Amino acid sequence: MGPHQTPLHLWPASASAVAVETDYLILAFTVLTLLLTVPVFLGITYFAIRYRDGVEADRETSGLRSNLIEISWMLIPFLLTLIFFGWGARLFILSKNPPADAMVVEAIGRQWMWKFQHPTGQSEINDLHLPIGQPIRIRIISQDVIHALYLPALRMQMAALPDRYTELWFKADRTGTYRLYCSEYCGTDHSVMDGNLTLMTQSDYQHWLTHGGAQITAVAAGRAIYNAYGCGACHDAGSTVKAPKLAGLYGREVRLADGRSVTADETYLREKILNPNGNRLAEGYKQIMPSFAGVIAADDLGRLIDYLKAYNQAADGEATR
Amino acid sequence: MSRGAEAQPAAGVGVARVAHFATVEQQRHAAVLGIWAWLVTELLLFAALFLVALILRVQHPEAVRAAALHLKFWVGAVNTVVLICSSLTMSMAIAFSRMGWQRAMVRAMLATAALGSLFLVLKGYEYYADYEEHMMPFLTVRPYALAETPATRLFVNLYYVATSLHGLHLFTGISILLGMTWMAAKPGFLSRHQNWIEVYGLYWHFIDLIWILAFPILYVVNR
Amino acid sequence: MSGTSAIDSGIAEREPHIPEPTLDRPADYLHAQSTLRSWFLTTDHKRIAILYLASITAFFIIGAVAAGVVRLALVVPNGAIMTNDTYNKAFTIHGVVMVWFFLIPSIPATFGNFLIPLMIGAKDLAFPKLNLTSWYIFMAGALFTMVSVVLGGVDTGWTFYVPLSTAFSNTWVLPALIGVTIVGFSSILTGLNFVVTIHTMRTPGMTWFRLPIFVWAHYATSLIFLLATPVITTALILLIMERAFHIGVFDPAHGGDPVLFQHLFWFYSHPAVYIMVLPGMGVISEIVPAFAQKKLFGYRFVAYASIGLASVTFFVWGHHMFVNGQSDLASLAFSVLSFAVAVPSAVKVYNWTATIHKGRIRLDTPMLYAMGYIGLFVLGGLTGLYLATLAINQHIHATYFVVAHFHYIMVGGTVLAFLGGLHFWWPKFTGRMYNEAWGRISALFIFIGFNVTFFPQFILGYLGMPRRYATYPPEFQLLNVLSSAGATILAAGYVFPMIYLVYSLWFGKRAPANPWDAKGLEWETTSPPPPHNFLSLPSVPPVPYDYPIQERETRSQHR
Amino acid sequence: MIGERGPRDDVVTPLRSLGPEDRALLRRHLRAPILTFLALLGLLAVNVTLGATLPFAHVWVVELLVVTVMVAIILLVSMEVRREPPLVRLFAGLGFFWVAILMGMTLTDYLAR
Repeated sequence: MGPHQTPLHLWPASASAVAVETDYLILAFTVLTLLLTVPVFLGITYFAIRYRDGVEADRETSGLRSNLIEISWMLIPFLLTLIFFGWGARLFILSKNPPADAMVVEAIGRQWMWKFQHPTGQSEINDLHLPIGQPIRIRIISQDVIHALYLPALRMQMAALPDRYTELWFKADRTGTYRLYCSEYCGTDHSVMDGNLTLMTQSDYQHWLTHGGAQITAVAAGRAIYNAYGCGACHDAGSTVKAPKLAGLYGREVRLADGRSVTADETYLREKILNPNGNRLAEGYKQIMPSFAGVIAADDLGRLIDYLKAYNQAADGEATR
Repeated sequence: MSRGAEAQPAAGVGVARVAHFATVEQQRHAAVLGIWAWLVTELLLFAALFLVALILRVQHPEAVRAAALHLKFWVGAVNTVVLICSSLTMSMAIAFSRMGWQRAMVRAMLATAALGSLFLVLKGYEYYADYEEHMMPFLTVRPYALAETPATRLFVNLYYVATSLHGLHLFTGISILLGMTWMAAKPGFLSRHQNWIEVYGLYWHFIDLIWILAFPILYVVNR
Repeated sequence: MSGTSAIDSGIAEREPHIPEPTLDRPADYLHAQSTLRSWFLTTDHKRIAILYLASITAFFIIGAVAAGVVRLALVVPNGAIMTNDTYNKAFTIHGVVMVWFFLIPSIPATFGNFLIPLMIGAKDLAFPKLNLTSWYIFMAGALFTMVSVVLGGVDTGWTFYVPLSTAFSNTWVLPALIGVTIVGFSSILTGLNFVVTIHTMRTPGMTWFRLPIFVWAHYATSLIFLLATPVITTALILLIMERAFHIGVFDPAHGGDPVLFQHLFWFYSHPAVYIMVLPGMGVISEIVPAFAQKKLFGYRFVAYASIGLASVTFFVWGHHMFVNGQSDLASLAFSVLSFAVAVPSAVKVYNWTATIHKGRIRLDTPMLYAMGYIGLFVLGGLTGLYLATLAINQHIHATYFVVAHFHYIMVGGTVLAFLGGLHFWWPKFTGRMYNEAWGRISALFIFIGFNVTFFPQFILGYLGMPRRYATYPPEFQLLNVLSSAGATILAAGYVFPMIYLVYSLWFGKRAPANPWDAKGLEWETTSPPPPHNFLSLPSVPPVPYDYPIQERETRSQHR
Repeated sequence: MIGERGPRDDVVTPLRSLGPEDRALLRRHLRAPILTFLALLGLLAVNVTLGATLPFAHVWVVELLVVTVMVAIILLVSMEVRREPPLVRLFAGLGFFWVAILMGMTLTDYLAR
């Protein structure tokens, strides 16, 4: 989580030329804002003191042609701000026309996680690893409600709609780890639908794709699925629901309600998720868990089991986050 | 404000002033302006529904056509005729009220209410026929005839929302009209409240106008 | 609903029985009758205004408590204080109650109701019974929404975006939606009453260009009530049908388009911002000349600007949807049109400033609020232009920048104007003076507290903190704690007036008819006014804002 | 109370027993509503025929034009907008203008996606 831990920072990190230009745009706009407002603020304060009741002052008004004044303070600020419309529109149009050679990454939003798929087939949950120096197009869709993929370091966001694809594209030029968020309110766990955007050099990215990187994140991905499906609400140590705690479960002997005992292996876990109330109920528990057959996708189930295999008491899930 | 063909209202026809108005003219003016302001909001209320119909047509042209072909075109057409007739009787009621022919006015009002009720009866028949033909996709317990083209659901459901909202307006209108007819049958009504008839007439004509728009937008142009 | 709603029944032909005014002290509207029935069945616009004032104060307290819960939750980044669900319900209740049950009726239904007939020299609004009906409709809508809160709350946000609100939320969305739909009719009927009243009920001599800007602003607001509200009524009806019967029009699962709901929603909800802002501008346009003892600068331009704002605001709603999947053409069009809002807004602000120039300034409580208003409204307005700039919007849309921006408009604008107006007209409403020292102190608390609360949110937003986040990355904690600390100052600033204003009702000094030497027909009658407003027909001065100090040119025009 | 009644209040008269003055009055008052009624029925017949036969592609354009004329007749004649003062005309026009804003601005999105 390294780069974020400073207690107070006042300007967001930027990782692309467009982000830098957006910053210039807002800075220039702020200068104009100050030019338009500071005279008003100072004027109001000064007049309120200079012309306050009981103070001798020249109150004879100048009799300037008021229509001219009115029209000038109507139009001058407006025309000045229109410059910024033009500038903003130029950047906007740029952001809507990705170059033909852009690398396409798929993003799928669902309550409450992001799933990203690289063109080479690898996928990751909530976190996204991408190369710099290469235009990247993210094709975004949602499986349920409206979400929005927000990449502050690139000054970009775009809604994830349930019925059609949307896109955003960028060309990052600085490596580092940045935040990514869901920025369209999407229900209970909206605020945990976030992750890290890691920008890396082309060679690091290739290395990450082919080597360990994907493996490490498989567990993190499983953790995200564990959270997304709300498993922890019943199965975490702190839960008030009477359900078996899952930390360190993998590989242990489990006594079943009918007196048998089995080893909690991969098959057992898979069976318990898809058909929890079959004939393998654990001793001392009731049949209250809903079936996840048809609810959880096959690849997600695989990741979830991978996570449960790595989930032990000591780590308690947090280390993988 | 002078309304109607007669520059001078007939004898015994007029409006009694309510305390907080300075003049009768002011009071009449306020009533007419008030009903028009209300009708403007009604127009926008239905316009939003028509906009949704338009967007559905843009996004799912084939499904909307398939759904529109299942609407009871001829019932809709007859109902339009019924409402145009009721507009005539309402216009006649207004004319009689200006002439001071109170009994004729009451009869024209009753005819208007009857025609409005006939519209609702025909509408009810139409809904019943739709039900028989499995054209009620919002009923989860009943299979839907066009289930193989899911987007047709949207248009058919919108048709129910739009027509029932219009029907609700008509029902409210008939209730008020009957209540007013009951009062208007009493002696002296026209000398105190002649403008009620005028104001109410605007509302009635406007419900007609909404149907004149709704019939083609829902039934005709999507065929 | 009904065609005859525009007519009052003939039963009102009889004057209600009112005690004869005695020579030394005429019976005012507060004391004319005192039974509960005389309050709840009153058709006196002044009493109805007081009914509204009491109800919206109650809703303000509910909304403020919800805001307190939100700020409390955000003191820590990891959501340790409350669950995400509680947090989501708290900000939803805050939004729904504040927008629909406080901000939209706030100034129009209270001050507008009370003052428009007084300012135009009328005995009442055109349709007094309709006015009372509006209040009952308002309360019925509020009841539905409160039912949903009591049953367990709503978690969709006040925007009710589909398909979250229709197919996914498991909370009490339906009663909340029904409540909000009902309240819309109250707005429509109030707006209708105002439009008709301003057109038809002006006393002889009260021409359009002798009307106070307050009346112009309310006229413009009423047009928005009439032209925008029915569209959201339809949108909400479709939403209710969607949630109850799954009609599918907005539901992507059936081929519907969720963005269409956003169009219909913002067609109303952007103009609704001007329902909140314009009446506030009207209030400020009364306070500033009174406490500068100077004619409002550029009267006609300010009047036209009100109508201009009310019209332009209907062309800009798409700037809420730049990153929500609308077409690029629509985004470009809505963006450039949004910049046009700057024109009438600038007219107002510069004219207020010019009014203060060379006036005879008294810094009493209402004037402090007015000056605070101008500053905060300017900041809120200009940051709105940032959001209308396409490239900037792609970054700060749906972040705390937006939250800060619209709080500068709605709290810095509407609430400050509301409090300023409340202090300005309190003597007229109640016949009592409040404690001036406490008034100034709480105005200062509110101004400081507000800025400490909301300025950090501009920075948070630009840093990229999304709004509606129950938990947030730890690097944002410092600014969030600062914001929550400011909220406590702000809360104190709200509590003081509630205490000293209520205290003044019994122990305050009796107010004269015109404690501020202000101009306008409402100051020509007694404080509080008699039941039918004026004991004798008021005469209308030849120019509005007929204060001692006038611009030389305008004065010569009228000689 | 009798004095307050309209002149023909208590007369139930078949049409033919009306005097010539009354007939003239009736004709003057009812000419516009009846002509409107006939015009609306005629236009509706056109639209229903077009809708039932679908004689050519894009017939909806013609149908909408016919509807526009019908709406205009109701507004101007039945609702007497043509006789109203400018303010009422403005209100009536305002509503339709705002519908145009709603539709037009929304279509900038849908037709350009």
